This record gives sequence, C-alpha cells and structure tokens, in this order.
Amino acid sequence: MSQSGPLKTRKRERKVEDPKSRHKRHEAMEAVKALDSIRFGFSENPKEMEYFYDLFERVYCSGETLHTDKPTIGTLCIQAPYEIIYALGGVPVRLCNGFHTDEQSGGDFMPAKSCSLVKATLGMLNQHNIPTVDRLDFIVHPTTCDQKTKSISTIEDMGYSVYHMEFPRHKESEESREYWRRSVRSFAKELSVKIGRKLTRKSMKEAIKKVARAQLAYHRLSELMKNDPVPILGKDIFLVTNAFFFDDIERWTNRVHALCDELQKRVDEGYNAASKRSPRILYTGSPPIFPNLKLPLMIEQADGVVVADESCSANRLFNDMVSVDEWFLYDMVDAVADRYLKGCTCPIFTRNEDRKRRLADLAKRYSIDGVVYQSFAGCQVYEMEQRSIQRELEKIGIPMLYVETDYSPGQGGQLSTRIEAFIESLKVRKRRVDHKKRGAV
Amino acid sequence: MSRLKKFIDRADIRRFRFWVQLSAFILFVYGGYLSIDLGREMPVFICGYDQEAAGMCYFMPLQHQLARDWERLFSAAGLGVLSAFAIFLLWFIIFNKAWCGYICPLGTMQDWITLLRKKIGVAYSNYTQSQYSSLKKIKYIFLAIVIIFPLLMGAGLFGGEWRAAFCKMCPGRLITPMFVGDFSQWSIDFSSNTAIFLTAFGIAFTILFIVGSFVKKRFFCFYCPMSAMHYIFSPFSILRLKKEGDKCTKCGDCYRVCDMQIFDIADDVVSKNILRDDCILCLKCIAACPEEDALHLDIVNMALFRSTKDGFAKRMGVDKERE
Amino acid sequence: MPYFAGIDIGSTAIKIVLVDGNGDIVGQKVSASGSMFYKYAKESLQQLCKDVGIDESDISYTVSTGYGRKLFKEADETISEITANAIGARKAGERFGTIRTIINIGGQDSKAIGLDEEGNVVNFAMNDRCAAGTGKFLDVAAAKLEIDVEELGEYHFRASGTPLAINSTCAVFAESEIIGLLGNEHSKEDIVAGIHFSIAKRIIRLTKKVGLNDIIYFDGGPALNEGLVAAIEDELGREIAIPDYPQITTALGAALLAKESFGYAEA
Amino acid sequence: MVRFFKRESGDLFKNRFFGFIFKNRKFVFGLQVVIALLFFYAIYMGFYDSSKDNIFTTALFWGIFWPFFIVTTLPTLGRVFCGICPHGFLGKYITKIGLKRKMPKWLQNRYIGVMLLFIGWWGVYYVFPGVYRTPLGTAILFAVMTIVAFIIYYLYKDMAYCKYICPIGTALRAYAKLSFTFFGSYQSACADCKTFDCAKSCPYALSPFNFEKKKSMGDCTLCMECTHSCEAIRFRLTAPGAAIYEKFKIVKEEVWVYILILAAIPISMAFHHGLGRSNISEEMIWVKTAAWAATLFDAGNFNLTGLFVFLYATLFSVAAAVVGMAIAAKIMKKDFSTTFYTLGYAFAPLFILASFAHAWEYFFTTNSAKIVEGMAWGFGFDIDVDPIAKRGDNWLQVFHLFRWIAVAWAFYILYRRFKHIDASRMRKIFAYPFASMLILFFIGVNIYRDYVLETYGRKTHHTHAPQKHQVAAISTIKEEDAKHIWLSDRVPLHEQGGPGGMGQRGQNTRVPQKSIYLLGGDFSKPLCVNEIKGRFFVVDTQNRYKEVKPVKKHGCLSVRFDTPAVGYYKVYYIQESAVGTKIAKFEFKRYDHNSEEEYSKEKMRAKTIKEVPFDLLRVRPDNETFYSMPATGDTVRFLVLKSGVPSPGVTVRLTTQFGWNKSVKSDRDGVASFKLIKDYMPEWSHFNRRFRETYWVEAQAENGGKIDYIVAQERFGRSRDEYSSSAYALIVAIFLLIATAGGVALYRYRTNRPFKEVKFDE
Repeated sequence: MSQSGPLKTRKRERKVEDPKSRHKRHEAMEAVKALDSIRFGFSENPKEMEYFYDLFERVYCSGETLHTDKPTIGTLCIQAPYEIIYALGGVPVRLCNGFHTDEQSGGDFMPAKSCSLVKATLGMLNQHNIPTVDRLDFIVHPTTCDQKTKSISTIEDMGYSVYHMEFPRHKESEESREYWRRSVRSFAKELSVKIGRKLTRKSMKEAIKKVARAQLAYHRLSELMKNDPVPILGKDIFLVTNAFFFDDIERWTNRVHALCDELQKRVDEGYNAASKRSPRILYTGSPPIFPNLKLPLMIEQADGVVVADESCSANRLFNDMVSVDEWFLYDMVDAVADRYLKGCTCPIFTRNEDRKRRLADLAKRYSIDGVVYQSFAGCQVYEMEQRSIQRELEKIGIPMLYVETDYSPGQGGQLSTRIEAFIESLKVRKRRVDHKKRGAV
Repeated sequence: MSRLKKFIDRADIRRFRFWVQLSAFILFVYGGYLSIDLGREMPVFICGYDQEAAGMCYFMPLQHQLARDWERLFSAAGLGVLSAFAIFLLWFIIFNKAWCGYICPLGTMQDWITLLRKKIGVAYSNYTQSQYSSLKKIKYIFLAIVIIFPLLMGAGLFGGEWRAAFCKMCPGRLITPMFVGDFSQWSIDFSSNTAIFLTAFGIAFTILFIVGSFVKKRFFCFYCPMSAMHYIFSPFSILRLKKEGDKCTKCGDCYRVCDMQIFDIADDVVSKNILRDDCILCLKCIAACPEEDALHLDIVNMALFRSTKDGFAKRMGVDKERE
Repeated sequence: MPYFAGIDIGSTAIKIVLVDGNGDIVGQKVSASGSMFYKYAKESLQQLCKDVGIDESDISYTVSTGYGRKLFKEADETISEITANAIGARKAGERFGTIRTIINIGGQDSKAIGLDEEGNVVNFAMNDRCAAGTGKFLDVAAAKLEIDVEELGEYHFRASGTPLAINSTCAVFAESEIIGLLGNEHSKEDIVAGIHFSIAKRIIRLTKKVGLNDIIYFDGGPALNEGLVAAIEDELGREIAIPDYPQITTALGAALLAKESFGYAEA
Repeated sequence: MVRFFKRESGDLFKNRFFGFIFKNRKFVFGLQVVIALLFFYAIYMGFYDSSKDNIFTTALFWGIFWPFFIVTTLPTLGRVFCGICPHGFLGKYITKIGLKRKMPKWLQNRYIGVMLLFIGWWGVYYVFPGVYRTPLGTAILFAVMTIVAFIIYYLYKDMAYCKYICPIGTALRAYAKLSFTFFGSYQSACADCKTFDCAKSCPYALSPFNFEKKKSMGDCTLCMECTHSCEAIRFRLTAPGAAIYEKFKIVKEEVWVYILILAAIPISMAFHHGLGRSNISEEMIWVKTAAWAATLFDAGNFNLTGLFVFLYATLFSVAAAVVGMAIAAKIMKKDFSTTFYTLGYAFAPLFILASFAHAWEYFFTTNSAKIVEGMAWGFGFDIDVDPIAKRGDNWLQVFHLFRWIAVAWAFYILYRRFKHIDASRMRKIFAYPFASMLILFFIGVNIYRDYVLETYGRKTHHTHAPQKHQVAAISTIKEEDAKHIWLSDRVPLHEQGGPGGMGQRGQNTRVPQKSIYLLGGDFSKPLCVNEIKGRFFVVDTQNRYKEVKPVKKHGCLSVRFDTPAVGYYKVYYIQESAVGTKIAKFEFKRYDHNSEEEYSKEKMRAKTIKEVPFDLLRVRPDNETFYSMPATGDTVRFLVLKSGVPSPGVTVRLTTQFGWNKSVKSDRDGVASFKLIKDYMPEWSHFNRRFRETYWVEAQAENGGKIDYIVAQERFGRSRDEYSSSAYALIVAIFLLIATAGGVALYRYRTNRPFKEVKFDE
C-alpha cells in the first residue's frame, strides 16, 4: 500500500498504526492478560513452572522465535506424525491457535458460526506471523474435521506449501488402518524429499524414542494428578502441554521431569494446590489452547480442580506410546501410523465408543467428581457427541456440564454462573458422599 | 513381594523367552542322550521320529490309538486312550498355550528363522485380515485329519497308509530328526499312491514351513492342529491371558507385535479372556502394552505378569528419565 | 437479634431480602439495577434497613448473588444464583410440597433447575446467550407494541382464537417479526399471546432437559405476568406453582444461605 | 378358545376312530411312550449285541420306522410320524427345562438337515455299504442323532432341531404336501378369535390359525398340542396333494429335497442295483471312473463304485432339473429362481411314490418275515416265518404301476404349478417339456434300466462288499512224500496277507494265541502235512519247553498255544528216525505296543533247548529292537549248534520265497552269514511296503553216524531304500524351495504396487 499523501486533513495529528503491528500488539496484550491470570491469579505456583511462564512470555509477548536452525513443519492436527518429522530432522509446530484477535481476523474466511480454533488458525496464518517460529517450511494437513479440511484451500491460497494426508473417518475397519498407514508412508516419503534427507532406521528409532520419552514425562505428570490432594492445578498442566506444541522436545521433556520431581515432593508433604473440598473435574471437548485457557481457569477460580482431561491439547496428544516389534522402517512407520488412528478419540470418527470408554476409565482412575465438556460454538462433531457422552456418563453416575464457548472474552458472566453452579452442586454432592462415608464408619 | 512383582513386570520378556526356548529345544530334542523321557503325551510338536527326543508329540500315539479296531477301541482297552489323553491334558493345563510360545521345538525353529531374517534385514510379511480369517480355519481341518482318518481306518474304511496321515504330512517329522543327524525322513515313499502323496505333501509342507516362516512370523502355527486342540481345552487351563477392556486405548501395539496377527487382542474391549485359538501365549503383547494393567497373565486369578508403563519404558529403552 | 441479608444483583433489578435468625423474612426490596450495580445495591440496602428499622451493622452476614455478585464488595460470600434460587425456592415453595423442578425467567436469561429430594441442585439448564425467552424479550416486545409490561397479562387473556406463532430465536429478529405481524393487521392481543406461547415453549424445552417433576415452581420477574403463567400451564397441561413474591426467591435463598453460613462460621 | 364346534364331514376328528387315534391325549401319550421305549431299546440292543445275530435293531429302524412310519404315511396321512417321533416327544420336555436360547443364525439353515440326510445318510450308504445295515452302525447313528437332538433341544427354544437339524425334518415337511390330509382350523371360528390359544400352546411357536390362510402347515409336526387347547382345530381330508397345487410361501430347501432325494434314492438305485447288476455293468461310466480312481489311492473299504454312482446320479439329476428349468425360464422370460422354485414342487411324487411301492413290495417279499423275526428276537423269542409273497409273484407287478402313477402325477402337478406363473399360454406350452426335464430323465432311467436288464441280462452273483478270501480246501501231503517239511504261521493261500496275519488282532482282552502249521512239499508250492510221526515242542520266552499235541485246522495239522509274554517263542517239530533227526523250527516274536517291556539283548538272545540235537539260531544284531526285523540288504547270521555246541564247517542253505538260494559253510564260531538280496520286484504300482518275504534256512550235518537235518522258516521285510527315495525328495524339495521362495518374492514385489489390491468380482 503506497501512501502518497494524507487522505484527510485532521486537526489532531494521529499516526495510523500499521495493521500488522496493531494485530501483533493486540495479540501480545491478550497473551499477557492470560498469562497474568494464570501466573498471578493463583498463589504458590510450583517453582519449576517459572520456565514455562517464561517461555510463553518470551514467545508470545517478547516476540522471540524458536527453531531458527531447523526445518519447521506446521501441523494442523495431532494426527500429523511427530516421529517422522523428528526423524527427518524437522521440528513440528502445532498451528492450532487460541487468540481472539486472530479469531476475529480469521472470521473473514469462514461462516459466522464456525469453530473458533480454525478461525484463529486461519487468522494467524493470514497475518504470516506465527508467534513461535519465524518461518514455516511446510504445513501438514491431515484431513480430520470438515472445517479444517475446507479451510486448507484458503491456507494454500495464502501462499503456504501444504501437504494433505488423507485420514479415514471410520477407524474400526481394517481398510481404514491400511489406508492411513499408506497416507503416513507416503507422507514420510514426501517429507524426506522436501527436506532432502533420507529416513533411516536409526533416525526413526531415535525419533520414536524421543517422542516416547516426552510421552512418558507427560504420563508421569498426569499420574501425579491422581493424588488427592492434588499437587498442581490443571491450568498449569494445560500450559505445560501447550508448550509442547512448539518447544524443543528434549528440553521440554527435561523440564517436565524437573516439574514432576518438585510435585513429587509436594505430594510427599501432603501439599494441596486446591482447597479441601474442591471437586475433581475431568475436562473434555474442544482443546483449550493458550491464551484461551479461560475454561480451566474459570473452573479453578470457582474452586474446582481439573485433574484430568480428554482433549487433543493434552491427554490425546500424548497417549499411545509406540511399540515396535522389528526395527525396520516399514514396521516403525506403520507402528507410528497406528498410534494416530486407532487410539485417537477425536469426535470426527463415526462411532466413537472409544471416547466413552476413555472418559469412563479416566473418571474411574482419577476419582472424578464431574465432567466439564466444552465445545467451541460451530464445532459440530463435539456438539453432536455431547449427547451420547452425557448418556454414557449418566450411566456411571457422573454429572456432566456441557458448555458452548468461543474465544470472545465477553461471555464471562453467564459462563461463570454455570461453572460455579455446577461446582457448587458437585461440592454438595461430595459433601454428602463424605458425610455418608463418615456415617457409615 | 512387591519388589519381585515389579521386577517381573519389568522383565525383558524377549530375552527370557529366547533362553527358555533354547533350553526347551535342547531338552526336548537331545534329552534322549541324557535318558530323559517325559512320556508320549507331549502337547508340542516333538516328533517321535527323533530317536533322541525327550518326549513324544501326542499326535503320534493318539493317531495310532484311534486307528485301532472299533471293537477294541470301544472296549475296556479304550481306557488306555483316555488315560493317555488325561496325561496330555494334565501337561497342557499347566502351561496352556505357552507350550507353543515357549517350548514347542517347531515354534522355536520358526523363531530362529525369524531371527535369521532379522539379521539379514528382510522385512516380514503379514496376511490381510480377510486372508487371515479364512486361512486360520485350516488348522481345524488338520485336526479333523488327525482324528477322523485314524477313526475311519479303525472302522476299516481306509488303508493302513492313513494310520498316521497327519504325521506323514507334518513338517516336524522332517525337521526335528535332522537335529540328531537323521535325514532319513527326507524321502518320498513310492510304495503306494497314498504314500507318495502323503510323503510328498510332507516335503512340500516342510519347504513351505521354511520359506513361510522366513517371511511370516510363526507361519506354521496358523495351521497347527495342536494349536486347535489346545484351544479346545484352554478354558480348563490355569494360565490365562486377560485383558481389561476399559484400560485399553486400542493403540494396536499388541496387535502389531503379535506373531499370530490376532486382531482381537487390540480390538476386543469386551472380553476379559482374550486368549484366541491362534494365540501362542508368547506374552509379547503384554510386553508391548503401554497401558498400566491393561493386559496381564493370570495364574489361578493371580496376576503373574502385567503390562506396566514402567516395564514398557524399560523394554523400549526409554526409561532413563533424563538424557 | 442478628439479621442476614441476601442481595441478588440481576441485570434488570436488584433484589434484597433480610431474614432474621429464624429464617423469616423481615424485609424485602426490589429496585432497578441500572448501570451502577454497586452504588444502587448499596443504596437499596441502606434504604431497606431504614424501612425495616434496623441498623446496617445488625446485619451479621451478607451473601450476594446474581450477575453482579462479585461487584458487591461488602458481601461475606458470593454464590451462584442457581444455588441460591434452589435454596430460596425450597423455602418459598414449602406450601406447595417438595419442589424438584424450578423454572426461573430472569432479565437476561432463563433457567431450569432440577433438585433432588434434599433440595440440592442435581442439574440445570440455561438458555443460550440470546435473549429470546427472557424478561428482556418481553420488555422489548411490550415497548414495540406500545403497552406496559404489566399490561401483558391482560392482553393475553383478551386474545382471540389460536395464538400467532413467533418463531425467531432472537429478541432482535422477534422484534421485526412483531412488526411484520402488526403490518398484517393482527391484533396486539394475539401478538402478545403469541409471544407468551413462544416463550412458554422455549422454557418447557429447557425444562425437559432437567426433567419435569410433579411440582413445577416458577419464579423470577416474568412470573408476575399472568398471561405468561397461563401460557406455560397450557403448554404443560397442568398447574404450576407461583410463589407470592416470585422476584425475590433468589435473594431469599442468598439470605438463607447467609444465615446458614453464619451458623457454620460461629460454630 | 373355542370349546365346542360342529365339525364338518371331512374332518378326521369327527370320526370317532381317528379322533381317538389322533386326539386322545392318553392314547397318543401311550403310543409315544411305547415308540420311545422301542427306540431306545433298539439302540441299546445295537450296542449290547452288535453281532449278526441281532436282527432286532435293524428290523425296527429299517423294517418298521422307515418303510411304514415315514414312507407310507407321508403320501397318505402326512407328517404324522413327527407326532410320535421319540426325539420330538422327549424334546418337548427337554426344551421346557432348557436354556431357551435363540438359535444362532448360521444354524438356522434347513440345508443342514437336508445335507445330513443326503450326504450323511445316503452318501454314506453308497460309499460305505452296509454301515447302516449292521446293528452297531444303526445304533451309533441313532445314538449320535439322539444326543445331538437332545443337546440342541436343551440349548435352543422352539424345537429348532426339528426345523433345521433333523435330517428328515425338511424332507417330511416337503413330502407331506402330497398327503390327502390338511391340518388347519375352522376359519369361521378363527376370524374373531382373540386368545390365540393354539399359537400359545404350540411348542414350535407356529400359528395354527394361520395354516388355512397360508395354504401351508409350515413346520407343523402334527404333535396335536393345539387340538387340546382349542376345538376349532381340524384335521381334514382333502384331495390327494391338494396342498401342493396351491400358491403358498415357497421354501427353497423343499425343492432341493425333492431333487436330491430323487437323485440319492431312485436314480442311484437304478444305477447301482439296476444297471449295476446287469451284465454290462463294467461299461457304466461310474464303474470306469471308480476303477480309475482306485489306481490313484488306497481306498480301503471305501466303495468307490458306490461313491461315483452317487456323484453321477446327483450330477445328472441336478443338471437335468437346473438346465431344464433354466431353459423354461428363458422361454417364459421369467427369472430362473422364481421358475425353478415354483415348478420344482412337481418333482415331489417321483421319489415318494416309487419308494412307497418299493417299501410295500419289499414288505411282502422279505420284510414281513424280517419284522416278525426281529421283533421276536428282540424280546427273547426265536421264530422263523416265511414272507407273505415270493419274489417274482405276478401280483407284485401291481407295485410297478406306482412308478408310472408318480410320473403322471408329477406331470399333473407341474401343470397345476404352471398356473402360478404369469406368462402367455404359448410360452408355457413350449416351456412345459423343458420344465419337466427331470421327470423325463426319471422315465428315461427307468426305461433304460429295464431295457438293459432285458437285453443283456442280470448278473447271477452280487455282493456289496469286496469279496473276502475264501478258504478253499487245501490239498494235503503225507510226511514221507514231502521233499521238505517246515513250520509256518500261515496256511497256504494266506501267504499274501497283510500285517494282520499274525492272528492276534481283535483279541486284546484275552491272552493272545498263535497257531503254527506244519507244511510240506516244495517251498514254492506248500501243502499241508496231515500225517506225522514226530512231536511238537513249544518253547516260551523263558526258554521253558513243553510238548503239545497237534490239532487239525483248515485241514492242516497245527499247534495252538497261548503267548502271554513279550519276547520270542519257538516251535519245534522233531521227528527222529533211524536215518537221523528231522527238525522243523519256527521262531516268532510277540510284542504289543501297550507293553512296557524293554528290549534287552540278553533276554532276547537266541537260545536252544537240549531236546534239540541240532539247531539253527538266528543271531540278532545289536541294533535290532522289538520294532524291527531284518530287511533287504541286511546280513542275517545263523549259529549252527550240534547238541548245544557251535559247529563249524556245516553247510547251511538259504532259500527265499522267490527261489533264490545260497549255501555257505559255517565259520570257526559256527556262524553262517547271508546277505539278504532284493528279489521282490513286483510291478511298481503293486509294490507293498509291508511285504514280508519268507525264507528258509536248512542245514544238514552228520551227527554220530546219523544225518540230522533242520529247517527254519523266517521272514524279512523291505529295506527303506527299496521303496523310498531321498534323491527324489531332494529334487522335489529344492524345486519347491525355489518355487515357493520365488513365489513369495514375486508376491511381495507385486504387492508393493500401491492401491492395486482391491479386486472386483465381475
């Protein structure tokens, strides 16, 4: 845009801000606000969390970028196989975005009632400004949900180089498994051509182990959440898992282990991060992605504590470690492929019995008091699945709160009323159960 | 106790199995040199044609016994058949199908061929699910051969060549004696058409066995009538393979490592008893399962070996917490 | 004698209830909330105290609820209006029997609450962010029809024949729909009845999510509108329970909770 | 529920007699109990006495049940047998206490029953003739069916066994359509019935009130339960086969029953017993095929001719039906399946009437006597009666008429069934001959059989089973006339017997016995010695000897003795005379596989007894065990003993069965060694791996002025090299190795091409 001269004469001198930098500023403001409420809204955060707070501050507020020396591969869904990207020396950067600012600018490309996450991602890509990395070499797009699948053409139009991985929507059949394995194999081939490196048994094995270590670290962290009282609040866990989207995987793993060590100490001391009767909440549904962590925050502000989750920004991201029988490339790539299909509980699948089973199992193992189910307004699959999940949870006697949200901050009042009422009712329930137990003794 | 349990759960089942198999192989194939005789009711393919075997595959005596005249078979002499069968069952119920995965010399042979293939660096093949589900029925046909032909012979409906028809076709007859230097079974019997057919089939089957197990893990076990027989009696066994369906994430790790390609192990989240007819109870699935307690081996309802995250990490070599 | 205050700061009105140590209402006040929740709430409380004739310091414990609950800084405790409503409804509706289902229509939301035998909230449902089916909707419609909100009931019963259907889910669209109906020379009475029935349908759909039990308790400002009550009863096919002062149930609940919490605190 | 109804004249229940037979609860129950008792008693007897003496079991099942209860009732009263069937009778009670599960889908298949009948019964009947004719075979068959039936009754509800598994269930259902009765209800009463007691009381979960409307009784077994619940049920007379002319819901299995049973019984019988007994039976295609198949494998007692008769009959019949109907369908422009199954009902009378006639003819000629005798035997009497008629009586020709009645009826049914197909009259007329192709084939087979029997004549002798070796009279020889005399365990002409020749089979429970015969003459032409001067000694495994007296058996002198222990037994025949002692010796080993006896060299060492002045002992080599015997290529060594002392320099001569002989002198230790040569060289295809070749060893020596002579008979087996080839095996193995490895490699190469593995079945 050339500005040959002032368009209007005004009394007051006012410099019009460059839209891009304005956008950036808004983003940073949003990030700061969110980070502050995570960091300072609660007392006694674990010391090891400082690393993660700092990381987010650096990346989202100070504009620092990571991975300048390696090829960066943007992933649109967790189905993009991390192991293969690492094996080829690339770095996967998850592009799912939580900024309201981006959501608004992304709204230009999509219908009004559509998924905030996709809108925000589109908005971010449209700005050609990914906060975490300075450039994107390549975007991998597994054809998971409709909105992502359709928006990918818009992304291509923005000038990104995109690789489409066909992803089956029905995972029970043997054909789908084979189909997906093929997708992954040809992706590995394609990526190795793009990056210009050969996929070797050694690098693949290393990559699998690297990811497995990260998975293990996460599992250790989530195991700690089984403790009652809990050593850490759920909002921090979400922040940690969000960092996995872009942080260096080994550094991340080490930091999580350090955090776990500290938390272990807290557990030994009997420290309680929540209050005495805080209901233990299982979070499920659309993923909370920084800075849109408002729902976990709200739950915890209302004195609940998110001890477990079933979403693609945490639990689903780390589930299903890969086991390989014979360390051949074929075997390894197939093994990696299976991890992303069969174990996945994404609602895009036809009949998602696995998700119900997973939720029931999590509820049992984490002694859950209630489930909060978030669906982004416009995410049809989550909205539709809500009913069957509700029925399933009713069977095992666990109440569920279903909320439909988007990224807009103005929703607070009504949403928090619901959350609070839900948590209050859980508390009453819990108190009654405790009472009965004590009475029985 | 809990430490012992933890130790077992972290065990490197692969190595353990290798050594057990090796010792069992030596014991069974060469046991005769040490005058070890475990009887003629072994529930594994240790062929009676091996002069130095420490026991005998039950199928050979079974076929001979069933081939008796019906008058004799259904008389008091039939009790001998039943008592032999009882001994077979007693052996079997102790280890269940672990006989296949840990003891069977023919199974061990296949695992060694697999090792060789791995060393050479050739990738393995698998059946597709549809091939698999149709091929696995063959073993019941073989079991029918083992039982029906001798019975019909006893009724006088077949000639004497059919007495031990399956033994004539079995690769064990050709392979096991080779280890004590006896190659005489590698021959075609031209004395009658039936004999030609059976011995030629035996050779063909053996070749198929060798080539097949080179490209497909545990190739022969799909067709093994002993496996079919085991399956019929496995409900009585004290050793059980169990699965906790709610803990399973269906990630398919177990299915992928399974030599026998048993689909249910990953996909069936309803049955508790997950031992299928093809299973060889090699426990690779438990070793490969990353979920805590999702799969476990029970002995009289006591968990002997469980899948744990910890054990998984150790076996995958990622247990060192910090790099 | 200790007194306890329950303050419900809603979107359209501030409701204050004072109870004594026995849990009996000693005073109540409803005033418009306007734009300065805190200021008006404070003033209303002072006014109420003056009316009842007690000193503000006699109030031992205050619980605030409603959208503006966080803004009332003097409150000893805040509570969500759903819980408060449940407690209040149990007390106010004692004479009807054991209440298991509550319908509440407020200024900017409508809720249905399911209770268990002991009066605890089992589950609840709220309308979406849109104002259709709320008090606001009635306000807008009444303004458009140029009648008073209090008159709506009268108009309802004067309607002839089948009520008109108002389908729009959104208050804004409903407004234009009303204009359209007026343009077609439909009478105001029919339109009012149509509005009532559309709200009734909406609220019953919501209530079905929590389960329809024997006694359905209806409170909130619009419960004063007899036309709407009739419409809901017609749609349900049975009578519903309306308390004497439907507006203050939530505030009453807050006050009762204040009394209880004070008891805990003392103990 | 209707309590009273005025019955119409055609209703069998109106008739006092039939009403009593069919409807009286006590009578029916009594009849059922009697039949069930008879049934189980016959099975029990079949096991108890499985010898030929037992004529009761077969008489009951094949003399009464089959011809009367099934074949006779079907085209007349209908499916009444089911009403008294022991399985159904007891099944009703078993189902009541059973698990009442729903039968799994794969079992709900009428073809199971049809195939059991077609293959399991008739197929076996031809392939293993006589199996079901023996008491034991019959008893096993019915015992197994009973157990299966009871298990299925116990597991599944609604008597599902009768519908799907019972071998005759579907067949009865199908043929009962020809009967002149119909079980239904008075529609006037059923129209306003609200209680449906008939359906409630039905153990088969059927709806009797619907039978009339549906024109079909479905799976009704005429158990008469519903008649007790409602008076509106009737059992009416109709025109014969009226049910089959109507339009009802077609059950495909029924049509297949007609075709398959037609193939399995009348047509196969015409092939096997009609054409097969003609003088030109060797020319028949099935006989030729069977002869060719017999060269391929060892079929044992498998009757290959029967098998191929069955296969060809099935093939021809099915082909005639299917091809004819297909052409008819094309002509009428209808789809095949509709045409086939609508018109297929016309084949119904062909079998059942032919069988009906045969059953009665057989009854008059043979069966009547068999039944009386069998029943009497079963209850402990022994009577002998003559059949009512003799074979060849003129009046029996009446029964041959039935075949033609059947054909005519089939044509008529076909005509009636054509009405249910909607096509132009012209097309139907053209289609008619093609649709009746199976009927024409049936006529053709009958005419051809009569023609062949007329023209070429009937074979005089016929048996189902292959002929057993007849023991003909054996020529004998006097001792003094014989060039050699020796001992053998086989009488002449039995020389070619298989491994069963040891005379020990079938006697497991008793002490095994052994017979040894004294033979004489030329080695190649043995004859029985019937006059002797010497004495027989038997030496047991402990080397104890005793003298035994010979007896005559099969015209031969023989000694018979117990062989209780494991080890070597010896028999000596010693004849002392002035010239010297003549000795014949036979040594044999007894071993059974159940024995725990260890082979110890010392115990099994050859020993002599002092009564024998001159002896030949086979020195057993170190590697010999209980399982092994000398074979071609082995060296056999004989120790020559004179009065118990090894004797060098004695000439020993070995003669084999095929005449080869060799003489050697015993060496310093008194041992004579022979290498057994291969002189058994039959045609390749007749080689018997288990052939035991006999040889004789003779020795003669001067002993104290007299000449002693000994002959011993021994046998040797075939060495592995004679019949098996490792070289071929190696070639085959290498070839297969390359082929399979190549195949696998190729397959893997092929599957590497992506997206090609989906194949469409065009």
